[in-house]
Amino acid sequence: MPDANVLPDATTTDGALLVLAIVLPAAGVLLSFVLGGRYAERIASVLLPSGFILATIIFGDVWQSGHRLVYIVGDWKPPLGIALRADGLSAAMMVAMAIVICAVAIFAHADFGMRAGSVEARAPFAFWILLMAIWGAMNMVFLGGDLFTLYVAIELLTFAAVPLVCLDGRAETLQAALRYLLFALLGSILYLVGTALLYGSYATLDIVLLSRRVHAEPATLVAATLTTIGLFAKTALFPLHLWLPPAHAGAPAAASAVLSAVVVKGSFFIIVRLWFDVMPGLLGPVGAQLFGALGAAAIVFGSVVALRQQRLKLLIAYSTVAQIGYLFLMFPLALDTASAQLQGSGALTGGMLQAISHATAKAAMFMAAGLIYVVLGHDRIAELGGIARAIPMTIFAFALGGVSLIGLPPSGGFLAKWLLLEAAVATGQWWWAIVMLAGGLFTSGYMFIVLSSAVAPSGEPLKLRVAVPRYQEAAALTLALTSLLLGLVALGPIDILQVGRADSMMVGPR
Amino acid sequence: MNAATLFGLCGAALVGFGLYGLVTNPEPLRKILAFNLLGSGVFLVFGVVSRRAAASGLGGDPVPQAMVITAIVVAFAATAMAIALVLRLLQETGRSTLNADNSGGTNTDRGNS
Amino acid sequence: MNLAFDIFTVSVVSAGAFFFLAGTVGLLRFPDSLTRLHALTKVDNLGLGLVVVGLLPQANGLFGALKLVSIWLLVQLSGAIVTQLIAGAVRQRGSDG
Amino acid sequence: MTILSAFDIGLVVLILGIGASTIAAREAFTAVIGFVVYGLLLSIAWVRLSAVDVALTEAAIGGGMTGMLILGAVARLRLAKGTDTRASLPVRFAAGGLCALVAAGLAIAILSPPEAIPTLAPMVMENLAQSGLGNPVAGVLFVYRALDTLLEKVVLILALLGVWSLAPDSVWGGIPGLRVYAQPSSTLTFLAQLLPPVGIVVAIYMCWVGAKEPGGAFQGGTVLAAMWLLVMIAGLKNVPSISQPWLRLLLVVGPVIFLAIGLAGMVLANAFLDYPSGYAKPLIIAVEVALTLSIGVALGLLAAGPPERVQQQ
Repeated sequence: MPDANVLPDATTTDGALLVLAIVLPAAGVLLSFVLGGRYAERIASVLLPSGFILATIIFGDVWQSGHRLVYIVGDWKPPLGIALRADGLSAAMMVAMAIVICAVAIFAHADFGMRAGSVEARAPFAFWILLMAIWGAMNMVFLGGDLFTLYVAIELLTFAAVPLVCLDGRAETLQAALRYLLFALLGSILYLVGTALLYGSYATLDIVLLSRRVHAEPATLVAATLTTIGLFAKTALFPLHLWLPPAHAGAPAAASAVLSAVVVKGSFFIIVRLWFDVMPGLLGPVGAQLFGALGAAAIVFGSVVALRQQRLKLLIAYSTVAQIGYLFLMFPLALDTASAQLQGSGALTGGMLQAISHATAKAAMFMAAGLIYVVLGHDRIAELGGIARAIPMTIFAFALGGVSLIGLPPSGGFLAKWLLLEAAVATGQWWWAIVMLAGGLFTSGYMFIVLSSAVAPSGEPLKLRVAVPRYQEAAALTLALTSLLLGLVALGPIDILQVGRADSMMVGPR
Repeated sequence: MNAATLFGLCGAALVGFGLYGLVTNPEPLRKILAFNLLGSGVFLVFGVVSRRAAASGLGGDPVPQAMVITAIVVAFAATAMAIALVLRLLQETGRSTLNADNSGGTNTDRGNS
Repeated sequence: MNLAFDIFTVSVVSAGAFFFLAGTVGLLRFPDSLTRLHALTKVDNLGLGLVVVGLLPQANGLFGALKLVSIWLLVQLSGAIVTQLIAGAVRQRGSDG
Repeated sequence: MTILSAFDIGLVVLILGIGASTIAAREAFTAVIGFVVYGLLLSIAWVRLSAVDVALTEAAIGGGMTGMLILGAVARLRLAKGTDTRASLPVRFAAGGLCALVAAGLAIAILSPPEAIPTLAPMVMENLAQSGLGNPVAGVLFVYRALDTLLEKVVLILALLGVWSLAPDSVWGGIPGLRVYAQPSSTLTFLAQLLPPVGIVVAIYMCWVGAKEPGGAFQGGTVLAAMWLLVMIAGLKNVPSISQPWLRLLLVVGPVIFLAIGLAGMVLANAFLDYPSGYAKPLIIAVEVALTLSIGVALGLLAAGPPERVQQQ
């Protein structure tokens, strides 16, 4: 399959940046571990912003050149060695996740800041190291060019995410963490058995090599099924979502933001890699409709349950279950009916944009919910009265996040849903359009419940327990604004999502 | 049927056993044990893949073997973390269960699903 | 010569296997912990010992033979001590646990 | 050949029987004992699959360390109140059907191998000489796929951090709650005095021989961890508190050296995790030695659990 856009595998100029994107977080984790909790935050505060800069440089490189960056680790080309590759999808996701993680780091300073001169404390020590580990693991997921490397990456992600759930050590969160761990382990072991079968059939796990060799045969089909089910469990796609709400709602606010915004996107990204890059021709119309149906069920179920929640953090967590559903609508919409191949079209762009805008919006909402909890000492939705007057900036951030989730212009959610709707119309699959519109209505419903309660006057004068630091509110608002203005990328670098796709129309620098 | 295939089928059956134990057994500790069984079944599948690709004077393809070694260590780390969670849960509540309804505490933070 | 070695190996390893079998039957059938331990020591000492002796002619040079013998010695050591510990625990509990 | 296939069939039957019994057993204790035996049988299966490196790892980690860990947990869980209700019969039937489906799918996949079985073995062997290693598995772990191996060490450290983070705040920086059976001059003390020198020699040997024969950092590290745990359980050495700087240093020394040599490869050789030609073997052995130490300490501490006591001054 000769194609101008598939580069011969060799390290490209600036490929070393990809190594840096993995080595920096790993070094941060090791260094913080030795130096102890007193330095962990300082190390993170240097490394995380440099990670963001690194991601933007990689983004710029990929966008400018219109080609992917490749680095051959150890100078051993696949299939023997491992390649790191940054295509448009990786670059865009890297930048988005770096933004969220940096904002979370700013937000978390209030809860996990190191007091000068104090001894090492447990929660900050763990939090900063785990945050850097999540950043590294996500970069691995985005850049890894080998399915087994991706396995190690999602295990890294699991081991970094689970302890975040139960940092406060309450019985409920311990239980949630244990359940999360068991689901995640089941997911990764199913993924692993799939890679074993794929290796058995093709003697390589390299994504590019596999995509050239892969064909429909029993072992491959079994491998694809098991791998996908495993990743569904890790992404919390309905009906394998049971672990998500208690885990995401019980964690400390900063941790919830990372878990909901970042961590579930890791396994989702591998699903996209598998089906769009490794075996685009294998899903077929039936499989694609099945993915879409699960997504639709997640939207309906998640939204309905979210509507019935009494507590804010649980509502947001169930909203995550619903929003994950949207991500899977892109599979039936990206299927080219003539060739029965998944194609990098508007639907893929829409889906990835949905992932990014959900990440920024949801992180902002969890941060806002955390601040509300700090101020009121509870997060019961019915008793939020007067809060909008007390911390207007936070409530504003929450509302803006909601705007993006609902999909109002000019938010990223709007552009994402617009692209998906366009694809639904173009391919004549009107039923997905109905699901999307219904989901938007549900989302407006639960956003309305929360906001109307928040702006309502309080019966008695509101007793604020503590004042909220301004920078925490600013972090939430920044993310919400990012999500709101994400729709404007339509005018700019949105094409980057297609860079490095074999079937993309775009060639050459511009 | 050669030996490799035999052990492969054994691995497939173990995956089935482990999965069953993981899904149906309510005790977390037994779930962890079942996960290990499931894991070892998966590793055997790697073993078959390696064995039947024997070439160049080797008894098997070394690449899947190296992957299994990596995966065994990861599985051990996972087991250690899960057990630490179970024991901490025991310390906190006096019981070890995943079932929220009888955890004794006030389940204020839980959903209604 | 080789044939003699092979005959030696087969017969001695079979003898070892017999002790393994006897010990296992004892482990399953004996009534209490102490007698079961007694059965197990037969497996450790004689069973494994005979298997090792039987395998010596087949070993890969002197170094290989040494490794085989050291395995037996290590099992002897740990077996004896673990047996002691279990017996101690049984006595502390005062029953045949 | 027939004797061997009879042996294989017998082995598979045993593995399946004991494996099923660990799932079906009523008592957790019975299940764990079954699991340890199962681990040992499985390592024999790995030998039969000509994967001696894996067999060693499985026996040491899969059977030994995991068994010890779960056994310790069972002992503590005897204190747990109440029992969980087993899943209802229809649920179990449905689950059984689903699991049978997965197993059947895997069986079909295994029974339909590609016509020409692809393999990387020749390519591994062709390039192995360059690195000076004789063990192809070590070649894959430290030369071709070194990135995975490096990251997996980070996974180990994160798992340990996860375990530690479960400690209550009041005992942070304290001593892991390993059960110590310190009775002066008991037989256990005797074992803990006699075995470690032998064990350390075995660990060093395993690490050293790993370059050309089965063995290596994982296996050596596990033996090291077992010796350390034995000494601590017998009360001959105190369990160190987790805030000790030397302990933290030992934990990361392996990955740090690995990472440093990998980065040096960008300057001195052609790429990240590439070794300068001619120096590959000594560098890999240096990495393996450091990793053996780190793995030993990490596995030992993972087995010891989160801190439970504050250090007494």
